[in-house]
Amino acid sequence: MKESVVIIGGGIAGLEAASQLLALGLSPVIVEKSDHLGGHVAEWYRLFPDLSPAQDLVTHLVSSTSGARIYLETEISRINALKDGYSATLNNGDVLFCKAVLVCTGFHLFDAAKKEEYGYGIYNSVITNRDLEHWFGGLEDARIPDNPRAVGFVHCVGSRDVKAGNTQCSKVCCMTAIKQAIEMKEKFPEAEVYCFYMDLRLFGKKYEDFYISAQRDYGIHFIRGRVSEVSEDIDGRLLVKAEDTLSGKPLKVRLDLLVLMAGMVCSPQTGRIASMVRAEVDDDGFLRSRDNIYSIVESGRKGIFFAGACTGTKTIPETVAEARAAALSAFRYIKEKA
Amino acid sequence: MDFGFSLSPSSAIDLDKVDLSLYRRLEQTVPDIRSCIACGSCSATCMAADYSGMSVRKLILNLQRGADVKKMLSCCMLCGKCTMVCPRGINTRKLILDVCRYYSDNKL
Amino acid sequence: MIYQGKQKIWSDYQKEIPDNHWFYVRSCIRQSFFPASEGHFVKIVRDLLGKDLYETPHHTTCGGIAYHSDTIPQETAMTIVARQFSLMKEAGYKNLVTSCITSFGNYTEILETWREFPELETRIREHLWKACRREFDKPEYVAHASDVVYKLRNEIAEKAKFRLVNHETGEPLRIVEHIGCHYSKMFPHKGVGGAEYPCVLSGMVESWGGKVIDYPERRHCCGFGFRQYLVKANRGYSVSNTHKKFESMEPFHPDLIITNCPGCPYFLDRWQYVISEQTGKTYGQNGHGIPALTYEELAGLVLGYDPWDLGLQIHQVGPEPLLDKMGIAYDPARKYLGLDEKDIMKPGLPTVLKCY
Amino acid sequence: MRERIPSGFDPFVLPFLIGIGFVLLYCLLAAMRVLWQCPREDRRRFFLSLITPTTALRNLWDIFANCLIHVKLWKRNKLLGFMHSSIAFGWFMIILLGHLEVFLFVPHRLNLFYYPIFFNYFVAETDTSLRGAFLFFLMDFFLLLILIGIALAIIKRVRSRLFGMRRTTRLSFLDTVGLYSLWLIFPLRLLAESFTASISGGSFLVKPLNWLLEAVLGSQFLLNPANNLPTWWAYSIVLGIFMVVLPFTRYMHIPTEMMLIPMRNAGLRIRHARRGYALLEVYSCPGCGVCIDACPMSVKKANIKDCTVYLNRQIRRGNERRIEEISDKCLLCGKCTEVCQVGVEGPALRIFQRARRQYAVNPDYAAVNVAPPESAGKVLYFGGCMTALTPSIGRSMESVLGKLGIDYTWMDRDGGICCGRPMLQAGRFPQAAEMVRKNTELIKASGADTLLLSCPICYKMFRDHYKLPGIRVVHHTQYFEELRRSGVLKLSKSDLCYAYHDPCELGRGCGVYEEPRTLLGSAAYIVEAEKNRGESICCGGSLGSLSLGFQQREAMTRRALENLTVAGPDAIATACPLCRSTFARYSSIPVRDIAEVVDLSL
Repeated sequence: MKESVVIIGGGIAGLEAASQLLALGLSPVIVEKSDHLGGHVAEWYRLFPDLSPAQDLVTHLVSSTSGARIYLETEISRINALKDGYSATLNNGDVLFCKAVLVCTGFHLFDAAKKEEYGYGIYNSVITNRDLEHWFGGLEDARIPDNPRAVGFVHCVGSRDVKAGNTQCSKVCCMTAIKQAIEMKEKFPEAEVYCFYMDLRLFGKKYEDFYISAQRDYGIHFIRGRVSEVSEDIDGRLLVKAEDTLSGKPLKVRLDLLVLMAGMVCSPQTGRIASMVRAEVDDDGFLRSRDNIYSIVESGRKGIFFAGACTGTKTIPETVAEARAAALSAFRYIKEKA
Repeated sequence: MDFGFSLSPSSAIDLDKVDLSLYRRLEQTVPDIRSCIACGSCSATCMAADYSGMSVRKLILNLQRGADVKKMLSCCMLCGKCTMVCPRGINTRKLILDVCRYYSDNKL
Repeated sequence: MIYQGKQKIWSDYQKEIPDNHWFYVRSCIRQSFFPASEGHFVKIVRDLLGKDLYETPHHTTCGGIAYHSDTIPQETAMTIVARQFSLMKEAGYKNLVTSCITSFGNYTEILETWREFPELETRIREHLWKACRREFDKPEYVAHASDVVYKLRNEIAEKAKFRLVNHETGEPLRIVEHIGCHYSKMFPHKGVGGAEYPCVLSGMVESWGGKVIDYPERRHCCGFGFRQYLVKANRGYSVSNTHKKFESMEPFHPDLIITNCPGCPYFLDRWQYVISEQTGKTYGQNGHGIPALTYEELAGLVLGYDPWDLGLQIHQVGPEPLLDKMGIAYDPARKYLGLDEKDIMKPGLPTVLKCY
Repeated sequence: MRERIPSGFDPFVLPFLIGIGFVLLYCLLAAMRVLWQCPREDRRRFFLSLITPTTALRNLWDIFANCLIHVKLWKRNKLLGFMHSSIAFGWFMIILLGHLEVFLFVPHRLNLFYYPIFFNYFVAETDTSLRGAFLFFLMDFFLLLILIGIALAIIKRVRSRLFGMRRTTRLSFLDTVGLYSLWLIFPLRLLAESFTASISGGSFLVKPLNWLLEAVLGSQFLLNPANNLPTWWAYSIVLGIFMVVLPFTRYMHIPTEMMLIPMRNAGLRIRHARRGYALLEVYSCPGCGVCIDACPMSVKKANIKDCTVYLNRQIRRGNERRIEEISDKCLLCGKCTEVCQVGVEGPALRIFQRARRQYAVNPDYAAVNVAPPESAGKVLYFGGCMTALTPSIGRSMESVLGKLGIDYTWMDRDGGICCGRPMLQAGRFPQAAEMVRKNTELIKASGADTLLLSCPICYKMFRDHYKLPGIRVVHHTQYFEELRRSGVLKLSKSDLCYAYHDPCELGRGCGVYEEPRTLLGSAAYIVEAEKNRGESICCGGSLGSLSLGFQQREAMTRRALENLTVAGPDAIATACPLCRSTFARYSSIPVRDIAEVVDLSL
């Protein structure tokens, strides 16, 4: 019988790891708490910087894991360490025996309503990046006006913000904002699109080109200054205030739609799983890897591996690469033990 | 009545009210100005900066905010150093000449 | 505007306000700015609603105004506050109610500071003992008087003779609520409804039949800003801030401004005159201003007290258009008569702002 | 010898007469207009030069050498030279010989304009007389010469590469009409003369053709005026058409150049982009398109329509939008002028065009207040703006001057005033003059006797536009070469092999080609670029262009680098900070200023 690995979380990290483990001749079991695979990516419409459909990636990953056992809408109730592995008890009563556990619990999207001054859930035309992706994907959204004259994007909502309890940079929001700004400009060429940023962190391949294109080809306005507060004027338009830090002056503008780039925060499940497998949690709430340079995918405990955003904010390519690395690490661990 | 104090004008920029006609015109003739990243290389190298506050970075920003740019242009010598150092390859000399050219009389 | 969204936030910022047995400390400046407000607060709470409200003539300033004007160090303010607490201990009360927002902020700030730095509290205890041989207990609850009125708003509404409604049209009055900066901007959880969407005043307004206006500069300071006003050279900034608020609320045509701070109603009221003199512009209907009242004055009007007994004649902006809208009868001849029915003299009229 | 037509007239001459009348009148008026547009002093100078024997002789020679023989073109391209001179000189000779024939045989007809042109129709001459046979031979000889030239022209039109031209101009409609009529004139003359050769005689070309025609059509057919007259009509009509369209085609360059040459010899210069002397240059452009291949902007077939030949065409058409575009784009490298057969000054035309523009904001430099440099040094070194961005040049200059113990002051080490050349090139003359004034004050106040420049842009400006009496203005290549020759500067020759790039402003701009080479040659080995000296290719970084963007310039720089490195040098040497930094951006081998090379070998 093949050795089994329990993968907690069926997002792209879990799926990619499962696909690799299958190829390596092991038997992965994915336990996913929601009713679908693909995690956050499955809710996204298009991905930067190629604007490729997110669904293609998810479909590919799901099809490449068809040989794995998959539990949907299932949570882990308990994990016990055995002599040569672990047993995981599921909330449906099943017990899984495995040689290694791969934690792929991912992240949680910051609750934008916590930044009260932006008025998410209070003003009619304030939405989040996820809401906008849903709308791009075809979901109706009454908050998005038919013909907006001006659209704004607020970077770093809940990221790099000690008041929101998150000091980390979410890595993907700058690019997501630029991507969504471009997509909005394509849908509404007449609209003025503003991006309010603190820093632009565009580190990956093709990212800077994407930014240049947003500036030059789409005429998107980048304003260096964090939005301080949002209010509604008498016409129901949003009055947004920020400092134009480059000119050192306060700045205001009326918008028809404001998109909050909610950042990545650690998922509440991660802490629960961490306590089950006795893995350490970092002070940012994400899981602590053995080290942050060479052994990101390894925990301090034998047979417990991490992949993806459970250890910190990640892009999709990073997540996929880590999933492969984690699969290989788990494989070597199992083979060396045998 | 003189109270010994008075309302101070707002320094805030209201993007809905700024006059962007000059900027829009320049977007046509020097499209690269959109890609300024405000790095400040131009200002740092400028020969006229000491005398008139010349800064192409501020010039572009002020144009985008509909603010006055005439004063800073007063000492530009068109030497081209700003063009040479711009990391985004903006043709700053053309920008300066076009601003000088298009600056509408009602703004003088 | 999604009202449910606000309600959700309000539910996150519910503050525990005791419903009886308060030790009341007055404000330094309110008694001259709005001489009848504090008196009516005592009248309503103690006499009308029969609550236990204690006050002592021995209490002093809390030191907040001097502290915020950079004239005394915080330790001095702390010692002054410690003395008030000792007075409260003497009187046997545990719930502190302040009339002034800056006091409220000062008490809260000091208590929070002591919580973070207990050694400072110890030192202040020594200071107080050395200064006047007194000892104190920290209050169990610190509330602002507007919190108490908020708590009692529905009892007041039950006894109301008038509602915040245009009695001719039946339309609710459009009301700007302005919260003092020191109420919840420093410690959002110490204020009812938090800092972004406080509901301490909007709760009263809604309970008494009015409609709150949410205008863009709602959060902005009234313009007092201590040093901005106290130093004459800076007064231009002060009035500019107020001007910004009025420009922002103007399109909503407010009937009334309600405030909970000593400075705010004063500046929102008096600067309307200065703005009208300097720009020729008024913000009320037909050349009038927008009346800016304290929450006690508004509660008094709702409960049917005489406007002149409430001290509304002391305001720069005349309250008459508001009284007319609410259908409150008043005797213009009594406007400038004192409590002893003697003439307190009518002030000169502004050149632009219309007043009776 | 006899006159065939006693009246000496036939209606077929009318088209020719109308044509020549029109073109002569047109040219006369145009010449008067140009003269009127010239400033009074220029006009005076011109008239004086015409009566000065040396200039008059020079004018004659220049016209003969340039307009008829095309000496410059011969030097550049023998095939093209032959083609042009065979047509021009051949035609000139035919006209001259025609007049000679009239003078010799029918002198009383000299007052008739058309007689020399249609001599063989009106006069029957036997080719047996020595005089006749000789003249007929010459006539046929030159006609043959022209026909060969025309044949070459046709081949060139189809296959310009055979003539070493990669690109040629696209013709406008009237140019095409002019071209085809020009091509037709001489074959038609041959045909007409062949039809009437049995009556009027002919030589080795016309006679055999006449026999051929007789053999095919019969002698009676040829003798019948109804048959031979139309050929003369055709000849005359084509001539007429050519002359009528001439003022509106590029062939206007033929009469214009004849006026341009004496005016240039009189020392006249462009003073306005569209008036006076400038017009002569514009209309002297034959539209040959040599400037297209020469233009550094035309690499990868880009910007072809922005070369000087098109500027001239657009100025003639009055297309303001295009004139502005073309004027702003040019790098002002001066290569089009270098290769131009008639010497059209493309850069000057453009600068004066730029100067016509109105600006709403005009900088003034009242606020610029730079302290005059310490006067201690006898040599005042002015690095210029571009040297500030290539500190290695400034450092090498200091090092060399220091090692040689030369007493000097670096005038703008901590910033200074621009020399004014970029402003001048933008056509903003008053602003440039203001900078010139400020710098002049500073330099005079310094008490220096030598102004040393390491930037050719500054050098050109200080040399040509500053009045600094008693102060020698010198570029560092010249200065160091002088020191080397006098034995002060002793260089050891390294093994490195450099390709030397002639900066536009130093080479074509100031004619400094040899000093840098001898200087560099004593410090290292030199290989020449494919195109060098006067034909050196601009690095693409020039401040001359107002509108060329950074991305557009890359291909130009890469092309210039290719040209420089054909011989496989180890490094590139230049003498201009702007060329240096522009090349360094894309070069795979080191790029150094000569100052650096000298410093390394010292």
